[in-house]
Amino acid sequence: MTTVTRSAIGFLPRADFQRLIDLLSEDDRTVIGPTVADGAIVYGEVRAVSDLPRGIGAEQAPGSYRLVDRGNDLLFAYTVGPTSWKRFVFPPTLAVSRSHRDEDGHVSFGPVPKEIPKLAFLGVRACELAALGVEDRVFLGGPYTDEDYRARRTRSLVVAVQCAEPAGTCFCTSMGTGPGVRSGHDLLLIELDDGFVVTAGSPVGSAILDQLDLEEASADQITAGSDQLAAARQRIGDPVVAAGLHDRLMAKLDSPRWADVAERCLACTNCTASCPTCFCTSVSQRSDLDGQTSVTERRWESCFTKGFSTVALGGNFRPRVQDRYRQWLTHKFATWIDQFGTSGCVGCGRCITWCPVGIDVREELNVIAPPPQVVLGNGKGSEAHSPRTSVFRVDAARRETQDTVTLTLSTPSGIDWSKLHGEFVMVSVPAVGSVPISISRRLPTGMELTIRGVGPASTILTGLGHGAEVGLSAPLGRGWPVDMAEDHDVLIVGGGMGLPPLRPVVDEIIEHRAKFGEVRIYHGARTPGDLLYAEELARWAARGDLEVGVTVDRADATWLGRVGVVTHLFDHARWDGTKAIAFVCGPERMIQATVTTLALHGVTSDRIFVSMERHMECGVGLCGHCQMGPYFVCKDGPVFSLAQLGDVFGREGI
Amino acid sequence: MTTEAPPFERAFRVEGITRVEGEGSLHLVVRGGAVTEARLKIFEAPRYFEQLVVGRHPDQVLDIVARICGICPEAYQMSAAGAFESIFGVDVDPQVRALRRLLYAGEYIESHGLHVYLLHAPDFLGYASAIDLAKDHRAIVEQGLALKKVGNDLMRTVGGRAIHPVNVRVGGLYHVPSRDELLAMRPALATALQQAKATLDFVAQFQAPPFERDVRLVSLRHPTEYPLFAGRIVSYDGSIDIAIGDWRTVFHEEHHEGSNALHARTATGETYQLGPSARVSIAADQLHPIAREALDRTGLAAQIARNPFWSIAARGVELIHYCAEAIDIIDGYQRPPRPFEPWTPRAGAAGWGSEAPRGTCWHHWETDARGMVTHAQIVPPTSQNQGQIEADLRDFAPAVLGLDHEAATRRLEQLIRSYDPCISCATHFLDLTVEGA
Amino acid sequence: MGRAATTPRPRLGVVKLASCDGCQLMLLDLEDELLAIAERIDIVEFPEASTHRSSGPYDVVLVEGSVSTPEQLEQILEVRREAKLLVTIGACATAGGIQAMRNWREHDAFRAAVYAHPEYVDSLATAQPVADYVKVDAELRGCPISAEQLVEFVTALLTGRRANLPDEAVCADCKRAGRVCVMVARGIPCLGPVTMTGCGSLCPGFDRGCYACFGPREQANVASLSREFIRTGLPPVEAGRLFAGFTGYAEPFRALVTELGGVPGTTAVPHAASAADTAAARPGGTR
Amino acid sequence: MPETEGPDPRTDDTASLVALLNATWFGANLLPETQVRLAGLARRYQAAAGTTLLTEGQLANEIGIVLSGRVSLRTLVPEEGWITILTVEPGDIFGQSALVPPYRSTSNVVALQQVDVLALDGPGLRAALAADHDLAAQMYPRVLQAMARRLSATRLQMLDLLAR
Repeated sequence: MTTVTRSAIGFLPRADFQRLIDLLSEDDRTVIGPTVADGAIVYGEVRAVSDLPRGIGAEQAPGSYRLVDRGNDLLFAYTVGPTSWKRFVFPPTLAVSRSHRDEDGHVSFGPVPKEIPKLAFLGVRACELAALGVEDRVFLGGPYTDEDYRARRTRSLVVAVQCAEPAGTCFCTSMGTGPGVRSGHDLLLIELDDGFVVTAGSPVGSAILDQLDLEEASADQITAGSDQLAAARQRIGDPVVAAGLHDRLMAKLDSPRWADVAERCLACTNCTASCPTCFCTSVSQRSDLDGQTSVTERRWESCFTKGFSTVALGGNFRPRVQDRYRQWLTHKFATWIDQFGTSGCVGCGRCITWCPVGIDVREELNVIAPPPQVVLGNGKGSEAHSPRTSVFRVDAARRETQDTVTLTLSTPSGIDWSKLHGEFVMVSVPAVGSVPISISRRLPTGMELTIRGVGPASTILTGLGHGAEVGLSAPLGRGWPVDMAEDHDVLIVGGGMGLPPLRPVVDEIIEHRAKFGEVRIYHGARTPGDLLYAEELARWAARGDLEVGVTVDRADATWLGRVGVVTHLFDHARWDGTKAIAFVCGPERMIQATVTTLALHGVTSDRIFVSMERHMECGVGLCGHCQMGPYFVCKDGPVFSLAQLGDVFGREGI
Repeated sequence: MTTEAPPFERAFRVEGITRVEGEGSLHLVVRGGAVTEARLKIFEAPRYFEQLVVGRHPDQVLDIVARICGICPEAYQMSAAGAFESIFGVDVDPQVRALRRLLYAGEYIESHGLHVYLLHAPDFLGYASAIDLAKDHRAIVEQGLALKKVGNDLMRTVGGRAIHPVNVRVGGLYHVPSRDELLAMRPALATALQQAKATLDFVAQFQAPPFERDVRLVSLRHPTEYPLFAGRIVSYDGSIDIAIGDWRTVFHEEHHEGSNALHARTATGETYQLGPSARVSIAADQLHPIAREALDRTGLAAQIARNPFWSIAARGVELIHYCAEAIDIIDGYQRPPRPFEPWTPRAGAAGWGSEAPRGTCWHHWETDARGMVTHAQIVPPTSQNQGQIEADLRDFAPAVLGLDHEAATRRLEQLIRSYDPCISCATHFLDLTVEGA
Repeated sequence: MGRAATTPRPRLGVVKLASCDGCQLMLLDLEDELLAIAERIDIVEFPEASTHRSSGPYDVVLVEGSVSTPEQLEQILEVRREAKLLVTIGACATAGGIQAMRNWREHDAFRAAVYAHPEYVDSLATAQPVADYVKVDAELRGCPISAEQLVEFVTALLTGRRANLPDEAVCADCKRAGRVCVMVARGIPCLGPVTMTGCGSLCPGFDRGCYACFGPREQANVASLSREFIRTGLPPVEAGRLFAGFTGYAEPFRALVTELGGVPGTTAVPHAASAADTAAARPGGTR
Repeated sequence: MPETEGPDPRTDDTASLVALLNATWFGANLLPETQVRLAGLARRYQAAAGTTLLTEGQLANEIGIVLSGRVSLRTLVPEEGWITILTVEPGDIFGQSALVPPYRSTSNVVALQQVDVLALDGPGLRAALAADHDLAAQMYPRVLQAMARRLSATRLQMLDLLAR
């Protein structure tokens, strides 16, 4: 191969295009590019020029796509079709891990070994390059990263082709992602009538360009290329008024238009699946009949499905289609920027074309709020970091109430678990799956988890006995900012199962009691039989330096303690809340009531911390389920200050 | 239960004939050792298909009639498709027609595999079910399941799924598989062919109760192919030879009390037998050479024509035939240019039939100018066999009245099962009552 | 959790009402798992497969078919008493099935149209899903049910976890499978967007529109979808008939069928039905 | 009406009654003349744990202000027996049925501990409220506040949030 770098801008005659395909195919790399199948241009394997859609284009409009034969020789005279490159770097279904339980009940967890193919993406448009950049931020931006994505992405070559044929649904110009290719490619092709102007965008690309050994492109050819681009830009125009979209959109959470869209929206998930950046996933278990060997499979999921926002006990935070559409649109165009510093939309128009009823996001945006110009990052990856599952042993199982059990778990690993931050862990049981459980006590050798048997999974957990094994992730999420409470009075309010997550706070305060002012612990249970940590509460009260109040919602005549909701414990309290920090955990509605009463005592929203419940699937902000406005409850929470939540707190369908 | 009574006047009651698809009962009256009355009572809930399809588009009809029977959906789809195509004057592309035969072959392999191994063999070997049979002879049952699976896979490949396939439309198919997709089936079919041969050898050793009788065997017959969904309606004795659409000129349906199925008879009120025994007898010369050779080797051809119990051997022969034909079709397959011939609706009427694994399934359809259905008549195979089953029970019962209760019952059930009654189609048997008078 | 080894085998029964047998046949079609399942589950009642008959009590009963005769009504009430877990399988049991299309019509006329001696035929005026009469603990949908879901259900039963059954549209499976939308790219009417998946988006994979074997998904927006069908050329009556299929008696399909006049068993001619409309009405046709 | 028990530290001179009133959430910060007016209608009594102070359906002749100890409001639930739906803590009131027709208690009021109660005579208070609008203007907001707090608490209990 030649070592001299030839022309930086080469010209590849149409007749020689096969040479490029052959070069790309070297050292068994598979070339993926446009092919005609089932009435559309889809990305499939390309071995020869004849596989490419010569002269075929596509007419696109909201809810409609039709192939047209333009009768010319152009190979790339089409606009993006139904497939996006997402499919190749982020497969629709993927076996992510494997678990096993042997005859003696020993469990093991491990990755599923897989072959990552070497691919060359041929015909990537500017909007699609931008989409890959967005995915880079999502999956490699950290703190947690998706190693499967990283592997597929780094093993792929990107050959971009300048867009000359925008469709009626394109709006890359408005989103600032196209039609011109700027970066992120290895090679760039500009298709002219008689051939291709070729430039390199990376060392790998340059090497290929050298091997192609091309004649220098003429000035006319280069000009033709830029005229082509200008024409495309003009055809697209600027369909959406730019500027201030993030803020405008977030200010329109109560727009009547949401209900109007919902009346048309089928919630069929086609928009999210066609979108080149939507990344939400769900996992499910496949196991043999006895559940001895099981595989955890991850698959594309959508915020438009009911299950997406359903929590363990069946409650659903986005019951209406209008809630789901609002989640999608505000995430894509606003909160995505809060999360990843870039818009989630690249203006490719797929969600418009492939909506069966032709809902046009451009129109909806312009009605609800006009969008801003967004800056796209080139998604630098952070250090590889994925939550690992360690095997823990049940040292003790203490029954707290009829349906609630506290498990003491330990693992021989050298780590001092009590030093690890994080509020909850993902507990994995082979063939059953993972459930998020708050840590109820930190121990050097592991932790205690207090679990109420509600669903099948948690019932299995409460049934575990001494010696049983489960898989545990490292502690995840942001916990209670106990350090902030130093030199303050502390109010700890736990309703029902809201107490266990607060127990580590009490432990920490007791350990450094002197650092804190007056400390009050209020626990409300459903009935006397549902009171958690009964002896422990008594011990705390006996110390004399902690005020402990307990109440139940209803009781029989044998109960001599308080009856009433948890606020009943401090309705008439005389203490002054202006110097206090409050930690509140329990059902959302109970938190609201508590917050109101706390306010009456002078506790301001910046000093009230609450723990939010949402559907958690991955626990590390990569599956998208637990979003609440701009936050991922699993990684930005579950503990938030009330001030931080703002008007997202207590809002319907968020 | 009177033990004193001499055998020929014993009265006994049986609860339930199983391993057939559905519910119904048989009522036998025995006088002086002779059965004076045998009436099939059908309990299967009526589903009014002939009315449900009125006003429907023919392509919707093909999906609907498949639901008449989960065991032989193709029989209903192919009969209806044939009728509509003759009304609208559509000629199906030869390769597409071959794919239809391939799909139907899958149904035969599945249905016969199911019946021979899971439903009928336990009778001959004295087990209550294939699951019990598997406890002693797991390999045998596994061979049956393997055959079934190949049939199902074939239906999945060509039809989309094994139960209620989605690929048949008027004029052809919705989707034609690639040659590679079909070739992928070939190795499994080659194995299945060997297993089918083994199956015939296996059942040929069974002891069939001696029950020879003269019966009118009826099936389709086609000049160049083994009868499936084209040809003429003929009888083995040569007395019947009519166009496929002319069923009504020789046969008619009667509605009997206590039955939700209409029974068919010849114009002169005679019963007749449909199914594998009839086809193997009538179209022996059109069997695939491999199947023909296997049949000859058993030397059962004559018995199959006269003894209903030997239908199990006829099924073995057809298993071989359709495995072999499927392989031939795949080897000769070229993907057709388009999956279906377009057609224009017109008003008209036509009858058509196809050979379900258990016998001729005959339809008559009428459409209006928009091609929408205005009237339908659907004559399932089991309701045509019903009369013959009753007649056989009448003739066969005396021979078992001497046996003890259990054995007699098993024999009577076995006789009914040898017709592979698909009762969802017609309706289902169960409770068998035999009483002395 | 490997419980099957320790706990006694659950007693399973299979019961049939008005149906085609296809769903219980699916149990026999699990060629690879059937014998293994039979070792872990005690199949005590399965007339289609075994001569052994057994009355309850059962741990699990799979019920196929819709309730359409007085006998079946008595039968299902009895089964409910005998079953710890009553599971309806298939479109007939969960939605009434195709025979429920008769529920729009006057029953005696229907009966007379099919039988020479309607007085011999005993049937209820309507064919109803099982849940209209007794409490149903779980359902497997489909016409027929999906083998994968059946195995998943059995596995979940044996391992004590919750079965993974989808609650999303057929579209989700189409997109994962990389199928091109037949509605958007070819103008073929497709019920996928309002239908619960489970079939693996079978029909679009065979170049035709979905006809809702698995029935309506939660919040199925049939109003919007049928409006689109009509907007793109389908006569309202034909649009209605697309929904009047194997799960057409399930809401919200039922209400739409009534509204659009696609009531089955009639030859109602839609207003302004041109030849073009008729061609468009062809489920497999293009418009 | 429960009998006053044991050696009664009866202190019904107006001054000490006013002092007691002032020490409660209900009675604190009322105008002096109002407090005197109420003191005139008040009697103080103690009752041992388990004593039934008011009976569901019976006439409620007094409004009680809990000075110390805990009082439970109970109602009879078939098959469950007497269920406590709320406890009244020091400073709060019970028996406000004495203000609204038909002046009958809506639940059983039972002392859970030895309690010290300041009781206002019902008929007398009603007459006073009718005659003295200043008194009414100061009294009713407190009664309403107590009622409102109980109503919202009852709603939350009804939602049975902690069941999940």
